[in-house]
Amino acid sequence: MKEIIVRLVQILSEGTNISFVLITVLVLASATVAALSRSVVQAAFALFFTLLGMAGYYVLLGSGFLAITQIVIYVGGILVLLMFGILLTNRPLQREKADAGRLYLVAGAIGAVLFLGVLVHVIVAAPWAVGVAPGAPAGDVRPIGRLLFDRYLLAFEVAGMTLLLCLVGAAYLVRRRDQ
Amino acid sequence: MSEANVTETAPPASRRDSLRTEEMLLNMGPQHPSTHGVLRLVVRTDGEMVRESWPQIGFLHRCFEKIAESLPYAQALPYADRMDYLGSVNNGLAFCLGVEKLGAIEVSERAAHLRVIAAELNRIASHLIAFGTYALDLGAFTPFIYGFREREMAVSILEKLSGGRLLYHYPRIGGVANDLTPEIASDIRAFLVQMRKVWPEYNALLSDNQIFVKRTANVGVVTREQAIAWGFTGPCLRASGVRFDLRKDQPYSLYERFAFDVPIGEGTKGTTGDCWDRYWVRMVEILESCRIVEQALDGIPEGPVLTKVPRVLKLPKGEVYVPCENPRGELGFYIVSDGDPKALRIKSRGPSFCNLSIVNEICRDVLLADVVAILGSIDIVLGEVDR
Amino acid sequence: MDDIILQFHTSAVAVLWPLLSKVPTWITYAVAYSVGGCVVLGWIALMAIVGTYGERRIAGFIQVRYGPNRVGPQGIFQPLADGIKLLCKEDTVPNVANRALFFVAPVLVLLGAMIPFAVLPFSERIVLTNMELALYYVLAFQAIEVIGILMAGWGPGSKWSLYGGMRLAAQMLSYEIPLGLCALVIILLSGSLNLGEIARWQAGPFLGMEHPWIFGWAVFRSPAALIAFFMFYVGGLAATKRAPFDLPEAESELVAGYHTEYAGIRFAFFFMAEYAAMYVVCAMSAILFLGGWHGPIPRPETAEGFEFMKTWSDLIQAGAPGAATFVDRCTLFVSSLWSVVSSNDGIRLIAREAIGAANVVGKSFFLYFVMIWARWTFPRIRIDQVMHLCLKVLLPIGLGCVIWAAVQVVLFPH
Amino acid sequence: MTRRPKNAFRLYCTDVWAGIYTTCVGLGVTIRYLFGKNVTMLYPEVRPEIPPTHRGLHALDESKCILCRLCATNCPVGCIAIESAGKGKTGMVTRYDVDYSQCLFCNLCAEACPTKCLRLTEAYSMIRGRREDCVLRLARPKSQSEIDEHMVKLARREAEKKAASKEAPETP
Repeated sequence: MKEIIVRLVQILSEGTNISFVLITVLVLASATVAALSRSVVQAAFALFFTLLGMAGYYVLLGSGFLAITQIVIYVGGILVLLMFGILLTNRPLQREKADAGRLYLVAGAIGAVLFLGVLVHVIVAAPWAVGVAPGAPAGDVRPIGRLLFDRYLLAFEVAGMTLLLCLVGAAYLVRRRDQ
Repeated sequence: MSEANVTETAPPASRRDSLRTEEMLLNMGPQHPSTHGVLRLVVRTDGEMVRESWPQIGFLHRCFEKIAESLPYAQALPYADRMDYLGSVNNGLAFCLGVEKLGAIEVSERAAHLRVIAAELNRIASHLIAFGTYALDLGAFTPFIYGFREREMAVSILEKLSGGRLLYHYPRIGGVANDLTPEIASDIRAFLVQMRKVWPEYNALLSDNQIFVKRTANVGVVTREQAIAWGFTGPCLRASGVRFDLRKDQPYSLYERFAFDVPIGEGTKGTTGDCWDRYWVRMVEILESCRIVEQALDGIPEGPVLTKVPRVLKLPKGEVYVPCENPRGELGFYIVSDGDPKALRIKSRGPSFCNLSIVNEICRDVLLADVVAILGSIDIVLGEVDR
Repeated sequence: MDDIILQFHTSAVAVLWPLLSKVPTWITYAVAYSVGGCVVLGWIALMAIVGTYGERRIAGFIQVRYGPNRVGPQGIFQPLADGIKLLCKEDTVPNVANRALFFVAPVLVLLGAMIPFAVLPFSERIVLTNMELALYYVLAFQAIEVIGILMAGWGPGSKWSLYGGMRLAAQMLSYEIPLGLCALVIILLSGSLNLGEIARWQAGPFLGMEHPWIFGWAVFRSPAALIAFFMFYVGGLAATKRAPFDLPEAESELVAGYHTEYAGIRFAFFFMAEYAAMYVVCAMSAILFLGGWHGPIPRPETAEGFEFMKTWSDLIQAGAPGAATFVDRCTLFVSSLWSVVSSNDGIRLIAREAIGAANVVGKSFFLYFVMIWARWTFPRIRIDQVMHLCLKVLLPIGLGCVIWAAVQVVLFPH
Repeated sequence: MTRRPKNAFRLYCTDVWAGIYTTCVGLGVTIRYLFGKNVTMLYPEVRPEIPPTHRGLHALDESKCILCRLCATNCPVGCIAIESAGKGKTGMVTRYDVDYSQCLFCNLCAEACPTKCLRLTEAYSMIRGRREDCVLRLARPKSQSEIDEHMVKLARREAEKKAASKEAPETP
């Protein structure tokens, strides 16, 4: 028992580990709020801290670029879009109650089980010994750019094409049908 | 006409159904910064779009008509001043003209000239406030101060002339309160020079500014037919392309002697009858008023300024309505007398009240910011709307 | 790595080694970063003070009146008085407020405004963290402020706040695109995301001059950068919700927008955040486009400006010998001053850094002044026009600038 | 929705250009004022010049007042309250209150005054801390003894007059 505590203190006295613990607490707490909160808006705002924490993980892993990109895409883009949807479509100033019909419950349970399966698979299959990638200077975007335009060019282009199509589709959906 | 409008302005059904967002009821006012006083505007909004807006009035109701019926005419006059507190001389003038017509009271030529001078100076001052507050509504603070700088000159002149700075009580039954001195005359000339000098500056700063034009052109368009149907008068009516000015069409107080143009909206920056036109008509009217003041000052004859009227003025039995061109439009007092020193009935037809009625008609399916722009361009004074 | 935190850390460790040998390194780092954070907070507070005073005074003079001139000489203590007032004010919370969001929002907004200062250089070496990705980082972390303001919009339960929050989020997100494009022009031209590197690039040789003084600034190196500079500035105005883009807090439409329900110190947080964000935009414009710490005041060693002055005096020599000798004398004076300064390593370093900081802050304050000037000149733009300007004017022109810059880099590689 | 005009691109360009141009023009106007002279005055130190016609607070010349009360009857709001010892020219004003919470500053009272003893002055500062202070007492406050004295004097004069008029018809 004593040895465990000593080991724990040892681990905790390292800056990176402290940061990891703090971030994990933040992520878990906010994710819990996001999942359990009755107010959709509050859940969405809690998600912000979860995403921020994820960016923190990337920093700990030595990839500043990924961390910033996480902020740009998930916080600046997706979360704000989400918020727009929630704030504009819900009746303001009222907290919503989750509409838990039986059918939803069943569907939700099935989805949860499936997702859990995927998660377990990932946890089991993932090589956990990830450290800071050796040699690569933190924050150098050149190799990432090279990879994107070289090895993963096709995937990159396909993703870009898909997003463009989504944009066009969105524009088509919201256009005014006046004439 | 109204039916055609509804189909024109309402969003197509498909869009309303497919992308429905929650509608919200907003209370703009009575303490909202852009309602020019204590107007309450209930606005039904869909996101930034305003679907409907109902003006709720009466927060400044002071029973003007009832008070005026319970006082002798001369004592009711200061209350008339207080209706449209920005065009106080014009209000008093309208009331005096009504009483004088019913009582067949003569006014000397000098007094009539002085009335024109004061009324036009007051019109300039009022339009300068309209200019300044409109800029303020649209988020520009500085033109407001510049407008007030010139207005201060006009107000100082009126103060020297009448003694008041806002509520002048200058026209009296039978003439005006005080005579013009050479010093005041030179002040007025200096003011006209200054006004003409800074007028282009106003335009450089605001009228021609692309942001301002974008905010006002093609916004809140009132067509000629709409303007007439809703009883628009004054600059708002003229902005819709109707060349109607009581000073020209039913001249009173010697207005027929002065040469001036009646500016109308021509859709210079957008559509005829949009906010920019309403604003611009006022701006041009400032110059026209300067012309009138100059002519009146040049042609002013000598003579008394106040005809002697009996201390207890009893008007003959009868009724009268004299319309007058207030800075905001047609202001008239309908006076019914039964021979008593007090009127039997006084009813005022105020321009702000009538102009305001169109708000729900044009503030439909516009952006929230446009409501502010439209309301400012109509240039209402709540003191007169509520009386 | 020449960032201050590291320097602070190593020097502190060197001096206090006997004491610190038992202390884990992360504690010294934490202390160093806390000190840095306090400095940033102080600087933001100073910005808010200078900003409000300057704003009100300049507004006063533009509007032919005196601004605040009672508290202290020329009213310079007015912002302090205001600050004390804000601190003492009652902290009101609306009944219908979502309390958690209501309380977190101002903190988050201020945090969002503070974040860029971590990488914002004041001079070559006066920078908290010399990050490789500084530019990307600054642009990315605006998102935190957006979330904070959305919270502020929802939290108090006021409809005006909600409108302000939504407007702001829409506006800030849209303007991140042109801002990013303008930054991309500089990234392409300089080939770096590091702010220090970008500033250094602007001091590099240009048009045959070894030390091109102000002519090495990005705005002179490419027409694309010149256009991008103005667009970056306009986009920055919009992203910091300054007039004429102040519609999230449009007082004539939305009462006060997202901070309608906030009073006292919470309002002061929003206030400080706004002025801090303004400074960030100005400083970023100065660093990215106006040469950073290079010029207009020449720094010792680099001989910036002397070359230009020499050429100038040669040119004048032909026409007016008297003027030329004056220019010569000035050059001589300045260079002799520099030679005195450069005789000592410490003084040289301090002088370099001080002049660099003066250059950055001076240029930023000039741009700050232009922001104030513009605010007291223009009417406010409407929300759809804000989007129009962003998506239909700035975006295409920005894309054009990026293409131009790319072509320029390919044709004239540095 | 309006149809896209044919010269849309040209319109767009002129639009952008007009935006840039008018922006610069506007900035030019304000920068000129930045270095110009201020028109406002530093109020408590510098006072504005008030024209003699200004209708501010009332001033009453008690000695000229004939207690006709025309001012009070001509007041639209009835904000003037007068009390006197005696009547007419010989009367003494014991109280002359103007309630400025009601006063319209219409000048009708002063205009009605036959002896011009009431006038609206240039005094414009009307800040009062309490509602009661809004009532200004224009008449010099008089003690009861003074009023009594005046009444006695009046009575004596009246008696003398009466005596004189009684004597008068008898003398011829």
